[in-house]
Amino acid sequence: NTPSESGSTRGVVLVFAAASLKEALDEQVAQFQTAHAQRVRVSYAGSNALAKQIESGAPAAVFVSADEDWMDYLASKRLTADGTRRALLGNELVLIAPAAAKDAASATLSTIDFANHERAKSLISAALGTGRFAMADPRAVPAGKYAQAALRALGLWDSVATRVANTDNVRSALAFVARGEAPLGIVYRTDAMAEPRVRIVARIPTSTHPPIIYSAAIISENDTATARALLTYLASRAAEPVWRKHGFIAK
Amino acid sequence: MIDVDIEKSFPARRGEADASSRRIVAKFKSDARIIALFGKSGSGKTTIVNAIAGLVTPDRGRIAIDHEVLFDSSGALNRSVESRGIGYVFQDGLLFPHLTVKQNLLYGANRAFAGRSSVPVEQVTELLGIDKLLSRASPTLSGGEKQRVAIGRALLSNPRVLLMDEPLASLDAARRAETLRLIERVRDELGVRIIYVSHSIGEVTRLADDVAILNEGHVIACDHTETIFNRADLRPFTGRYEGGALIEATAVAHDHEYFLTRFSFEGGDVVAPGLEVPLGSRVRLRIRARDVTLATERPRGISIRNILTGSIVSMDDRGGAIVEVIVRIGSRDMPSRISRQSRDELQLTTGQQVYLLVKAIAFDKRSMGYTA
Amino acid sequence: MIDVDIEKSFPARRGEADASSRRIVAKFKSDARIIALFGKSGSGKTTIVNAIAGLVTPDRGRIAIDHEVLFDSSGALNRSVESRGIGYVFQDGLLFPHLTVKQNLLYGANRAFAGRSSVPVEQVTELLGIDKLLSRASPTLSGGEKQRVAIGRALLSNPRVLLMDEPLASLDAARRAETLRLIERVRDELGVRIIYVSHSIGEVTRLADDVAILNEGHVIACDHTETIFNRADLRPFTGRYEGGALIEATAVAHDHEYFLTRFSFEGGDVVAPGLEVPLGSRVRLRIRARDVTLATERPRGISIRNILTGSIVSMDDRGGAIVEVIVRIGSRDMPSRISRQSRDELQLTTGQQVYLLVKAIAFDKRSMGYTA
Amino acid sequence: MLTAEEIEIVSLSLRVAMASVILSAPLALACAYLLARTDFFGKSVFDALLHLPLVLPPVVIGYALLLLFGTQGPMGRLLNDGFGITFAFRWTGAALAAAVMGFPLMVRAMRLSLEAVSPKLEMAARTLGASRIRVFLTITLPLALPGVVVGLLLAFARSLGEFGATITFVSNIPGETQTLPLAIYGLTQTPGGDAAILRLCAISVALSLISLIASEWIARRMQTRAQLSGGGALA
Amino acid sequence: MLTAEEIEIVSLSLRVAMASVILSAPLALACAYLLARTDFFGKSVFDALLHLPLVLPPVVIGYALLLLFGTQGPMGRLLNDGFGITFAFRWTGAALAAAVMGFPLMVRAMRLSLEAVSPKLEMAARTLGASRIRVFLTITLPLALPGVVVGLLLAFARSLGEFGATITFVSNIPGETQTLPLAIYGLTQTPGGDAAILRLCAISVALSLISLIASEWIARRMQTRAQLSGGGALA
Ligand SMILES: Nc1ncnc2c1ncn2[C@@H]1O[C@H](COP(=O)(O)OP(=O)(O)OP(=O)(O)O)[C@@H](O)[C@H]1O
Ligand SMILES: Nc1ncnc2c1ncn2[C@@H]1O[C@H](COP(=O)(O)OP(=O)(O)OP(=O)(O)O)[C@@H](O)[C@H]1O
Ligand SMILES: [Mg+2]
Ligand SMILES: [Mg+2]
Repeated sequence: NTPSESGSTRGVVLVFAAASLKEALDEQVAQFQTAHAQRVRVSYAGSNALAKQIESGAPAAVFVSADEDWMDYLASKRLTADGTRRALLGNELVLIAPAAAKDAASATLSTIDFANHERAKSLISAALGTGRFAMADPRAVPAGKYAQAALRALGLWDSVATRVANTDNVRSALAFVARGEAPLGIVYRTDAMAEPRVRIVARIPTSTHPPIIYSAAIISENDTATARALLTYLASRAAEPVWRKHGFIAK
Repeated sequence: MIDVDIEKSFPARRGEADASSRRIVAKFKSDARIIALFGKSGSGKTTIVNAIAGLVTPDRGRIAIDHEVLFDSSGALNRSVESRGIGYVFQDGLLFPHLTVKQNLLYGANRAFAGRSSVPVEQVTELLGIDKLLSRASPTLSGGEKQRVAIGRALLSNPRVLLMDEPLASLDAARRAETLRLIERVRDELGVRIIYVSHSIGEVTRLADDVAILNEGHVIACDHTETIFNRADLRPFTGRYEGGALIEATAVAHDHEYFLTRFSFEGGDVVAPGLEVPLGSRVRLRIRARDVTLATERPRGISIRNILTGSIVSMDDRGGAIVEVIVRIGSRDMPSRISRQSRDELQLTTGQQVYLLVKAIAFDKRSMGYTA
Repeated sequence: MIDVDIEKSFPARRGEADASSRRIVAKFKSDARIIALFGKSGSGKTTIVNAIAGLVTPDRGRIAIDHEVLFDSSGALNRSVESRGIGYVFQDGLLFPHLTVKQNLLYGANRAFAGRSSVPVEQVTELLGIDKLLSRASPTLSGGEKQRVAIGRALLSNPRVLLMDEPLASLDAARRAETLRLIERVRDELGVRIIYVSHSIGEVTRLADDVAILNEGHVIACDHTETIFNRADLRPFTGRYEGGALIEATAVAHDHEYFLTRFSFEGGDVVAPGLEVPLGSRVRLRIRARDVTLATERPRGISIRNILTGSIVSMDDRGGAIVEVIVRIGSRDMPSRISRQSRDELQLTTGQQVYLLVKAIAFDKRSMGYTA
Repeated sequence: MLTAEEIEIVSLSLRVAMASVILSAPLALACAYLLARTDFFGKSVFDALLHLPLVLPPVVIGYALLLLFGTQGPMGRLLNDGFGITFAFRWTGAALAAAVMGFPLMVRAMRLSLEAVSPKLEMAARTLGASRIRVFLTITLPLALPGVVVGLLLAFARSLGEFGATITFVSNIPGETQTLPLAIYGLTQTPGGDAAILRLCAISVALSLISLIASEWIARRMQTRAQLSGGGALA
Repeated sequence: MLTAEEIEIVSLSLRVAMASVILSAPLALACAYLLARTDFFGKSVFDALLHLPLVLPPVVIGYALLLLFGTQGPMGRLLNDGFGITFAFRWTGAALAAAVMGFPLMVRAMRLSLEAVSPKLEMAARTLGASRIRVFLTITLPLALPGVVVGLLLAFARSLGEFGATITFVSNIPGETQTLPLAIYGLTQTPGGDAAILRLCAISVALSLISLIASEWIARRMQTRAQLSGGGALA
């Protein structure tokens, strides 16, 4: 039993996808399954783990990475099928605060304007106080990398660097803010929209960080017609409303 | 005063034959300083001692010592083990394996009861011959060494009542004799009440003032040691071969030349190896039936010291080699065990006058218990 | 043939006083069927027995049984415990706590050695009085019950050699007698060699053909039981109060009317309670010095059956109440223990002719061991 | 009561946990015995290696498993080619991960109990002619049983909770490797998944309660039969 | 040999692990004693609750800790206002997380050993006048010491490896809450971080080896003094 056989003989398409896509992708897959009478299974985990697993022969047919680095990694090992890689989705970063916070600092925070760099800095330090700035780990998690790049570009990194609480995924950062443990945080817009206990303070200008791209490709070992059909469907117009509903930007 | 009236059942468990259930019923009362529990293996001795110590909770009943109630099922009273003031020499030693001999010995030594003095540690260890073992880890001791440490540990804990469950079982004769002396000293000098479990008639008659006889879980008799061992109906329990009379006698003279002591009792006088007791002391002498010789004429030129006269009360002829002849001396009945052939040759008959001969050294010091 | 020549040291460990180090040196050889190890507590008996079983590895030396070497430090030979064919009744029982009595008894029962038959299980359990306990969990047994199960377990394992470490220590007299009979049957019917550790002279003289005397870790003597117990220089180790003569005699007549048996030895004849042995059997009789009475004229009208004549060889007068008088009967020396006062009154002197009186019933059946 | 999906997850989790316990029990017992009763060169290092799954982050263990037992890994290839056993991305792999993570716990509990069995009793059994192996099976093991049961229980519970090594080694494939913790993880990544998380947590708790009560029951049954701590004439 | 950063990580990890063990030991011992020697209503449920940290995914435990002991959580507020103790984003929180995760292991090992101590010996001590508490301290505890040491060791090792609950509860703050596993985690996410991962893993292994040897040493010292399994006249 080689993995490629097990991937196809059971007639199930296996998708490896970044964990942050779970809700939206589950919905897309459900629609695809009813339309094509094909069975699809999705394994959600960190993009890095998934990439390493594909490298060691995982029977995945489609890989959706939360960033381009791990897709590059697989491409460099010649594991992706030529010409199937595409930028599937985009996302945005937002600055969030607990919805429940009623103090003055957090109230004036809404008036933040990143163009006014000094004021933004003082507003943020006022809102932060002695608290922590929640975000995904910039060394480890894509969302963290983007957030760090943006804060650097905005000249705010130095003032928050010592106050950062790094999390292993965006959801944990979101949870810190939602619970009011951290007065500020940066997460994806998609996450912030789904959590009523946080309030989006400001959108982070997209120009301040590399484009946030969910990259998808077929894995050449398990390249089947159904897999290609699924990837095509995910990138199709028909899939767009669902992506948008969950806050993603379809590319 | 020890007052025990308890019941305890060990019902057969699942998977056990019914025959294995056992009920212990013990009702006895005694104000002896040393009371012995005597009975066959499995008759319930350890269970009773455990109940007194508080290690086994009787199903119902009452235990009191010196009018202090330790357990009473009707009053729902059950004093905690540690507050009972009881020292216990366990049948199986139960030394603390992680402590040295010394630490074992001193474990209970700081328990103090008001106005109670204790034996010095050095004396106990020396008398028990464990003074060289003090720094040893207790699991490396030999069987007898363990038993001696267990005795020392209980003695040093300053108990008001001492429970001893076959404390001398694995000791050699010499050590046994020394330990018996130690136990007597504890009784006399510290006034500790002792409940003593033993299979050895010698130990029991020497030490115990009262004896409770157990049989198949029941206390069937409890009385003065003398009475118990002179009761014919208890012979099956006190041991066929060990029969004899126990007499309480008064020391009337010491012979310092020959190291003999003369004792007087209602049936006459006897001499025995010298016992260092004040004149007038009451001493318990055991005369074993097998040590008694009968004669129809007063013998001469013989090394036997004690010649008493009496009349034959009865002869218990069970048809074997041996006949037990009971001779009344004064108002006391003394059994003598002779061969049936002798009886026939001497033509002994009930009511006949006979001489009853007992060697002086038949009373060995080790089995003489003095009681005051 | 048992041939032991070993050394084992237990050096004092860190934290222990040097006094606690102990060296066991054992060299003895015997082809007795029952050999007893006799010595004070802590003298090294259990260590030797453990070495024979293979549970303790001697520092150097050699152990062989019937010319089969079990251990040899020079040849670096050390047979495994289970292949030695040795049954062991441990001093501390060591029943398997998770098994019932029956499971304990049968644990070794399927060990079979070529051409060896075993005692039936039912007989063993009945004789030991544990037939009603078979389904019981072993930790709920009383002390004596545990010991009996341990004996049964070892007997049923079909051993070629049986090691018994104080097997009767916590049994009552009646049970002890029955168990002794069982041990004799095992010896005779199954031809099992037995190494027997005991503090009781009675048990040892009854059972053992040879005795090894231990003192402070050293085997100081090993010889026929009779020789050992008649050797005056060993008296300090064989016990002052238990002194006596051991004579081997031949059964020459049974008196079926009076249930007596007449035995003959070089010094004369004695009668004793009937022993069911074929005429001509050799029997070991023990005559305790305390049971021997001396007389200067032949007594009459007395219940004593055995009157021997001899001449006084020596009198050991240590100045106390008691004098030990050694009387030569034929070529045998028999000790008699009388009071010093008697000696003086009878004016006994060395060389004098005396009568030596012993009651027939002084030989009790329980202590008579027959050897063929 | 449970949705079809939940039933699938629970049954998979149980299968994984059972398999992991059964897979590792004999080896764990052997290791425990070696450590408890023998002395050999490098024992400390061996012991330390056994504890690695406890000390290292689960992700690292998962990653190491991937490198060793993945289809490209040396062991993985050997087992696949030689015996047709595949761990990669199969529930068997989840079981392997769980077994590895629970191994130190199992060994320790068993060892603790084995060490508490008196060598004297083993010696007594050998004087009755029992071979070492019979002594182990009839004396040592039954007496160490409480610890053995605890070892199995701990490993089972640990299996039910195992997350990091599993997701790193065999990914999170519904119906194949998605055990309870992995399913819970998926839900934590979903906004508003709290109710579903609580349901799954409740299921985990119920499973652990059941396995715990079962193990206590087994241990108690054994113990009444065995009278281990032996109240004896005292109790 | 070690970089300044590594030293910081190691010393923090040790501090967290020590604190977690010291924090939980008395409570664990109390729980173990309760479970081993007493019977009370709801004992099974209590026991099951103790096992939760083993059965539930670490993330869930971390989240639960956040809910309870965060600055906004009821316990967190109580402790902060009442005693000035803060767990959130502090190394103390990492220690709390590690303590909770190691707790079932500690309790189980201790309980196993306590159950193996013969009640007869405790009884013997009480006949010598020792109160229950003295019996516990001088008889039960010393005799159960091997298991107590094993319990501490397991919890210590588990602390060194704890990842999921820690990062969820107190996040990953270098110098404050970034223990070894958290540092390793960061590296696993970076392509090409393998060399650094191996270094940190090697450090973890070294720490576990040391703690293991230390615990064996302690246990052996205690045991030679204690002669627990008692070779006695046999050995
Ligand atoms: N492991 C050990 N370490 C130190 N000394 C020991 C060890 N084992 C035995 N001994 C000592 O060796 C001596 C002989 O012990 P052994 O058990 O053979 O005596 P024993 O003759 O059987 O005594 P008992 O009749 O009391 O059982 C004792 O003094 C004992 O304390
Ligand atoms: N827990 C128990 N369950 C069942 N039976 C028991 C239990 N404990 C004791 N027994 C039984 O009760 C009886 C009395 O036991 P106990 O220990 O009191 O005897 P003992 O007189 O001390 O005997 P020994 O002289 O042999 O020590 C024995 O038959 C024993 O088997
Ligand atoms: Mg008893
Ligand atoms: Mg011994």
